[in-house]
Parts: sequence; structure tokens; C-alpha cells
Amino acid sequence: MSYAPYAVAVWLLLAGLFGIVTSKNLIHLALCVTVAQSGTYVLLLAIGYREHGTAPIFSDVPRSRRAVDPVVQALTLTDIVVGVTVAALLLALAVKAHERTGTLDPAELRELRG
Amino acid sequence: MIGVQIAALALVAAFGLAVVLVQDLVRVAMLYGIYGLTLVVLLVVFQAPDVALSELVVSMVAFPVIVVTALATIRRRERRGQ
Amino acid sequence: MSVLVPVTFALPLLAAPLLAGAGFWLPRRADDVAGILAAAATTVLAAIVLVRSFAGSSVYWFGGWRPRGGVSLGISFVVDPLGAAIALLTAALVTAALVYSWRYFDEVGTLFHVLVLLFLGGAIGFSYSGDLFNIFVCLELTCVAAFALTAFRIGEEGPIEGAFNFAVTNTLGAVLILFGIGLLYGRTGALNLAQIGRALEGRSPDGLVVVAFALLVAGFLVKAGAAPFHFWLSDAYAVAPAPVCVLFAGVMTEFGLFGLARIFWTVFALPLDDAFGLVRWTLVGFGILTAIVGALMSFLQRHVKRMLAFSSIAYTGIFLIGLGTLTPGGLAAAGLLVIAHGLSKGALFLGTGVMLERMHSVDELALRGRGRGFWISGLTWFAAAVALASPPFVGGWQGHEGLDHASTVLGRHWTAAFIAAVTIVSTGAILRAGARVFLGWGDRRDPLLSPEPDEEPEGEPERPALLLALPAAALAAAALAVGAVGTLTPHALLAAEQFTDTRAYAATVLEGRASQAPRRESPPTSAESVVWALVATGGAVGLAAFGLWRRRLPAVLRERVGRAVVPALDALRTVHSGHVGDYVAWLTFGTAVLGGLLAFGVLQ
Amino acid sequence: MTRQSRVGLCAVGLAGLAALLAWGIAGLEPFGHYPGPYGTILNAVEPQERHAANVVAAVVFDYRGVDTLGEELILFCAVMGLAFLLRENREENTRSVRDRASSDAVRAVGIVAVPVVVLLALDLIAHGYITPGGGFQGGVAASAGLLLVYLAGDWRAMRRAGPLRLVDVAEAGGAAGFVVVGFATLIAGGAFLENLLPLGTFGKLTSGGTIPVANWCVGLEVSAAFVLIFLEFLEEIMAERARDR
Repeated sequence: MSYAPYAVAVWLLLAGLFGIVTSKNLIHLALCVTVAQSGTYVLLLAIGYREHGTAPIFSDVPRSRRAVDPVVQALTLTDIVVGVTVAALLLALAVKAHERTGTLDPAELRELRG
Repeated sequence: MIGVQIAALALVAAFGLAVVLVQDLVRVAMLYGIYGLTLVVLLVVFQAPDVALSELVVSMVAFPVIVVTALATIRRRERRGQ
Repeated sequence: MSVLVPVTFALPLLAAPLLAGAGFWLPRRADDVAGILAAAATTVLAAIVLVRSFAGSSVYWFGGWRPRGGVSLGISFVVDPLGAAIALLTAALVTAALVYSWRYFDEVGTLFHVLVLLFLGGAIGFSYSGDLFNIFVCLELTCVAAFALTAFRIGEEGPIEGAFNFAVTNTLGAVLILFGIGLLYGRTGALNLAQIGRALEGRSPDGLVVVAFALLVAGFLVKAGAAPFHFWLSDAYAVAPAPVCVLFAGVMTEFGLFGLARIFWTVFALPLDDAFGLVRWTLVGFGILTAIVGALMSFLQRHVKRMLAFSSIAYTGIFLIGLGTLTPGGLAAAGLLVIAHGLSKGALFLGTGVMLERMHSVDELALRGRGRGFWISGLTWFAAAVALASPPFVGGWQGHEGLDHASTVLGRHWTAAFIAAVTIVSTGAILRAGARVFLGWGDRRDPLLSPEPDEEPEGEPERPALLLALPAAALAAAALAVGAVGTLTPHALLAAEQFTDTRAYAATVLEGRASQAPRRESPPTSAESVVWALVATGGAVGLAAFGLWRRRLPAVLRERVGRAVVPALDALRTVHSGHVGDYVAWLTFGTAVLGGLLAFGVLQ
Repeated sequence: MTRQSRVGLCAVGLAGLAALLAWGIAGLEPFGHYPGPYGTILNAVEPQERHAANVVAAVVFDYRGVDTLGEELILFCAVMGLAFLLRENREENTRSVRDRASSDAVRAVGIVAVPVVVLLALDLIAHGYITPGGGFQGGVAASAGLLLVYLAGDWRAMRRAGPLRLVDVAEAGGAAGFVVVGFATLIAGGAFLENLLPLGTFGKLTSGGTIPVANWCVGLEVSAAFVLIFLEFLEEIMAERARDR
């Protein structure tokens, strides 16, 4: 059981990849990319977790509480921002592709063959 | 590991898969919102309130606005096309 | 000295938002001037940083957070000559791109300048950074800028699709990198490269180390456009505006390889010490595959930009072979080739800009003979192609020569022959296109080439002919000249020695102990290298002639060879389907194969 | 590739990747046993060194401030990129549309909700280095409030009046502000982004030295950036509406 969080992280990555490959819709595909990306949030936070640890936010200076790792949380914050920006760009491109071609199906968008 | 963490992990894994498998856009949009919330719960039980707040505002504000407007734009366009 | 390092990094990043905020009120052309000035100033700073870095790596701790007891608390930039050279090359190409795009992007105001400056800032941070996560952040900054720049001509279908495929595959590459970072952090509790390297040293590598290495390598190979992760690259380069292509081909794919070399030599070189042979053959194997796919596909294109894109993929393969030797000599040779390749590809891509702007197409067959009046651009094209072919003492010659020496670890003769063959095919395609467009040689039709959908480029702005031609000519001249600069090879060797000295790097970062690599003399020019260089150049000319006048060969011969070759080429062509799902399926498969190979070797 | 072969190739890849990743994560410490040292040391030394109650905020804005600088610029870059992609050829199309998006009821709800959301958001930013929250979280929330202003009011008219330009400038200013903080510390003789301000009392709003400054820059940048992102997407609908006519 103590490896379940890591397994869920891997699961999200693999599920996201599978979704991207099988997706028939660019908007859905963009959301699958963010699912794959959210695997990294779970992985990072699971790594930094400490049993019976509290959030790394302290109310007083001398303290004896055991806190989880603040670094992975900072990394995840950055990761979330990157994820939302990329998703916004992808969705904008999907909307534009639809405007141009009238379809969101990647199988019908085949301008760049060969 | 405590029960609430296991439950949150199971929810995240299940809704992540659901988002990936469902192809209908409106349903995906709703599932994605729920998926975001399950992630928030997971982040809270992993003692990461800062990250949970980030994920909360992203999945409750940013994504809904962007996804819904994108869907609305496309729907309007399709309606005209018919 | 040390203050220069953060200033070089932050200057373009300050200029970009300032330009964006003030752009509306700036008078006409002031945005062009301001962008060029910022890029030029960064270039000067990057040059100074490079010159000083030869005296030994310097470390800069942001926020003044120096390491305590070997544990790094903050983020460091560690400037060594190789990283500084990549930063300088980027800054120079960004300046050239901005000069070239004078008045090009008028309709979007300052946005182009802002994006290019952000690209530059990210690139500099990436080249200097000594922190694994910071490398990721800087790389993402360059990539996000690149996604947007690719799709500039948004009114057409191609750019949207190209940018979408580019963004999806590269984001997944970043996810793989991040998984690798997570695994390493879980093991070592560190993000500083030197500290991670120290923590892993001395223990035999287990699954975690191997998998982290495989994920990081796969992620960086996605960014580098190595086969089978390369599909996005030809899509993106084919559709991006010419000045953007200069940046992409000149430096962006090289970032992937640089990142790979950086993490290998700072983190994995010591723990994987016993598995060197295996890592070497895995990387070289991917390099060979990439070079073959890129060279063949480039010869099959009539879309000139797509042809150049595949040619860049072929060169990625060659760089990967050089880097994959895992020797300082191979790394130095790859670096020298990157310089010559970046300059000549820059000139060639600007040449396609002239075609698009003045001849209104980038279709080799449609343009046959239409370039006759453009003699400066024509000369530039052939000069750049020759620089790529690298006859003795011209263009990439020193890189090719260095690769000959370094590839003794691989078996020298076949490597030289293989690289000559790749050069022949990819340069042959470039010469063929040039001869067809600028000289009007060859047939009007060629069924072997990929059919192009009719695409009418929208009205490009008509700008002065000299403005279009001169930056390209300058880049081509520089590309030709680098082969003759004798001091380049010893400097590259010195830089590579410094770059690959894992222990010295860690001591510099964590203990502040300065160290300098011993100066090495470049090995003497061998007759074999000269012969191979001549063979490659001559072969390229010959193959170009074959491509132009293939149909004049006897019919029997044509049919025989055709029956054997064409199905294979068609199969290769169909793999490049333009379907993003296919690309991601290949990405998944490629990562699994890469990881499997590395795992297999370590388990042995 | 046919769909079957694509899925087949992917399935092989996924199986391999799953095995690989399983082998990789097996080398990690079991869940809950973070080995350190990075985070452990920071948790131990940060309160004395930086006086910020929220260690994550100290890591984000100080220890690893350059990452956050890059992150803000990625967001800034995405907004520039969206504008680069979406603004082309749109002005003419949308100019003719008059806004009918909001009924009076929507407007009334908006007018009540806006100040609440914005105040909440500002509070989230302000206390970011003491309690959970901060520039990013509060910034996105603030952008939701500002979006309500646009939706409740006649946003087309507001655009004409020029707030979009103002948002552009605010976004650029926030992004530049973070870099300016770095340059300022350099000019003052410190390292880039080094704290040179008094640290204040632990747990108070005045604590943290440069952290609040960077935090507010981020808050400004993020709220403006998300307003711009939302508007770019909303403009697409407007353009469609214009074409409907």
C-alpha cells in the first residue's frame, strides 16, 4: 500500500498518454495532456510527504512539529502554472483549427503528411 | 497511510481514467471539473494547502472559463454550419 | 565578473515585458529598434561571459544562498564554455532574426519581439543553469514561446496543426523529464545537479537511477527531435515563419541534446560508469536511426522548408552520434558541427523567406527557374549548402574531422562512411532544390517527391530586397568561414574537457574550488578525414544531379531500382502521418524501447 | 497509420513504460518516508532566516525565486502567445457587435459578487507568505472577480474606454516588476533576488523582506494575465456572434 501514491502518478501518466493517442477530438486531447501532467503533481507531492507530517506552515518560530517537504510543493506550484498555460494555448489552437477546417478530429487534420 | 488518503487516490485514479475515456465533449468538461476537485482533495490530504488552493482556482475558475468558452464558440460555429 | 551572469539572463527577460507594456505608445519602428538593441546587448554580454568562462567555470548563487555542508539551498548558474557558447549562439541568432524581421511583423505590434526575447532569456537560463528543476523551467519558457511563434500565420491550416503537434509532443517530453526529476529527488533529496551527482556516486545503479536516466533522455530527445520522437519537428519547421525557423534549426533542437549532455555528465556519468558501453550504443543507435530517417525524408520533399526541417533531423542524428561517443572529443566535434550547422541552416531558412516573400511559394517544383534573378540569394543558398557539406577547411569541416577522431570508440571506418552518406543525402537535397529554383535545372515534375497540397501563402509584406538577402548572406559567409578558424578546435576541446569533468564540476559548485581543464592540442589532420570530406561534398553534388535528371537514366535501370526502393520510401513516408495520436504512440513506444535497452544493459 | 495499429503501437509502448516506471518507483522510499535533506533543512532554518510563516512561500519567492521568475514569464509568454495567435484579423469582425451578454439579473448578481470575490482574492494574495495562498492563487481568484466586472457591465464599452490596455500594462508591469526586484538587489550590491530588506516579525504582514514585494508582483501579473486569457477566449465567441449576423 505504501507505493500506491506513486502507482497512481504512473497511472495518470499512462492514462493521459492513452487518451491522447485514442482521442478523436482536439479539445479532449488537450485535457488528456493535462491529465498526464497531473501525474507529476501526485508523484512530486507523494515523494515529499512525511508520515504524520503537517503542512510546512508554522505559527511560531521554535517548533517541534514534523512537516512535509516544502520544496516539492513549490515545484508543483510551478508545474500547475505551466500546465494551465500550455492547456490554454492548446485549446486556443484547437478553436482556431476548428475555425479553419470545421473539424476537431485529428484524423481529419492531415495537412502535414509525408 | 490513512484511509482518507487511499480514498482520495482512488477517486483521482478513477476520474482521471474517466476523463480520458469519455469522448463526448460536454460530459468530458463536467468530468474534468470533478477530476480537478478530486485532485484538490488529494492535495489537501497530502498536506499541501498551497498547491491545493492553486489547483482549486485553476480547476474552478481558469479551466471552466476557458473550456466552456471554447465549447460555446465551437457549438455556435457548428450550428451556423448546419 | 559574476554579476554579468544574472544580467545576461535577466536583460532579455526585463526587456520583453517592458517592450510589451510600452509597445502601444512607442513610435513606429521604435519597437524594432528596441528589440534589436536588447538582443544585441545580450549578445555582447554573452560573448564576454563566454570569453571569461575559458578561465574556469564560475558559479553564481541566486539570492546569495550558498550551499551549506554540501547541500544546496538555492539555485545556481554554473557557466562553463560550452553552455556559454550555446547562449552566445542563441543571442546572435535572435539578433539576426530580429534584424531580418524588420517590419515583418507589423500587424502584431511588439508581440513577435516580446516572444523572441522571452525565448532568448529562457535559452540563456537553460544553458547556464546548474539546477535540474530550473533547467526544466527555462526550457519550458523557450518552448512556450516557440509554440506561439510556430503558429504565427494562424490563418492557414498548416501552422495551427504544426503548432498543436509541437505543443502536445513537447509538453509530454517535459512530463517525462519531470517524472525523471521526481525520481531523482525522491532518491537524493536534491535538485542541484552537482549535489545529485555526488549523492548517486559510489552506489551501483539500480532501477530508479536507470529509469530516471531513461525518462530524462527520452524527454530531451523529444525536444531534440530524435527519431522516433521527431515527428513534431518537421511539422513545426515547415510552417513557422522563416526568422523563427532560424532559431529553431539553429539552437532549439540543440537544447535537447545539450540538456542530455549536461545531465549525463553532471549526474549520471559516475553511477553509470560501468555501463558506458551500453549507454554509448543506445545513444548512437538512436542517432543512426534519426540520421537515416532525416536524410531520406529530406530527399523526398518538394516543400523546401520541410526538406530543410528533415535535414535538421538528420543533423540531430549526427550530433547525437558525436555526443553518444561519451568522449570529450565527440562532444567537442558535435559542438563545432552545431555552430556550422546553425549558421548555414539559418542562411537557408532565410532563403526560404525570400522565396515565400518574393516568389510566393516554397514548392521546389513550382519554383523551378523562378529564382533566376535573385543571384545574391542563389549564391547564399549554394554557399550555405557547401558549408554543410563541409569540404576540407570549409564550414563544418572541423566538426567532421573531430568526429572522425572521436569515433574510434565506435569503430572509425564505418562511422566516417555513415556520416559521409548522411551528408551526401541531406546536402544533396538542398543542392537539388537550389539548382532547381535558382538555376532552373532539372525536370519540372518528379513523382518521387511528396505531393504538396496547393497552398497559397497569404500576401507576405513586400520588403526591400537587400534587407531580405543580406542577413542570410552574412550567416552563410560566417558558416563558410568557421571551417577555417584554426583556434576553434582547441577551444572546443577545452570546453568539452571542462564540461565532462564530473568531479571538478561538483567541487566547483559545492565547495567553490575553481579548476581548469588542461589545454589539449587538436590532433593532426588525417588524410582519411580529407578523403571522406571530399567524398561527401562530391557525392552531394552527384546526388543532387541524380535528383534533377533522374529521369534521363536508362528506363531499365530506373525501374529495377525503383521497384526495390520506392515501396520502402513510401512506407517511411506514410509513417509521417500528421496525426498527433500517431506521434504520441511513437513517443510512448520510443520511450519504452529506450528504457528497455538501458535496463537490459544494466541488468547484464 | 490505421487506428488499430496506432492503438497497438501505443499499447506496446504503454506496457513497456508501465514496467519501466514500476521498476523506477520501486526504488523510492515508501510513501511517507521523505528522506531529505533539502526540505528538512529548509523547514528547520527558514523561520529564523526569512521570518515567513509559510515555508512554501519562502521557497517559491526566495530560495527558489528564479524558478518563480521563470514561471511568471511562462505565464506572461503564454498570454503574449495567445494574443499573437488570436488577435489577428479579429478587430473588424467584432467591432459591430453590441453586447447583449448580460441581463439585469446577471448584472445585479455581478455587482454584489464582484467586491466580495476581489476582496477575498486580495486577502489571499496579501497573506500568501503567512497562510496558504499567495500571488498565484489570489491572482487567479482576482481575475475571476475582474471577469465578473466585464460580464456584468457592458464589456464592449469598457474595452473601448481602454481598460484592456490597462490590463496589458498591468500584466507587463507585474512580470517586469519581479525582474526589476532582481536588478534592484544587484544594484544595491547583493546577489540577484537576494533579500536586502528588514525581515520583520514572524507571522506578521510586514515579515519576509522581499517576499511580499515579489508576491504582489506575481499577484498583479497573474490576475491581469488570466483576465487577458479569458478575454481572448470570450472574444472568439464574440467574433462568432458577429459572423452569425
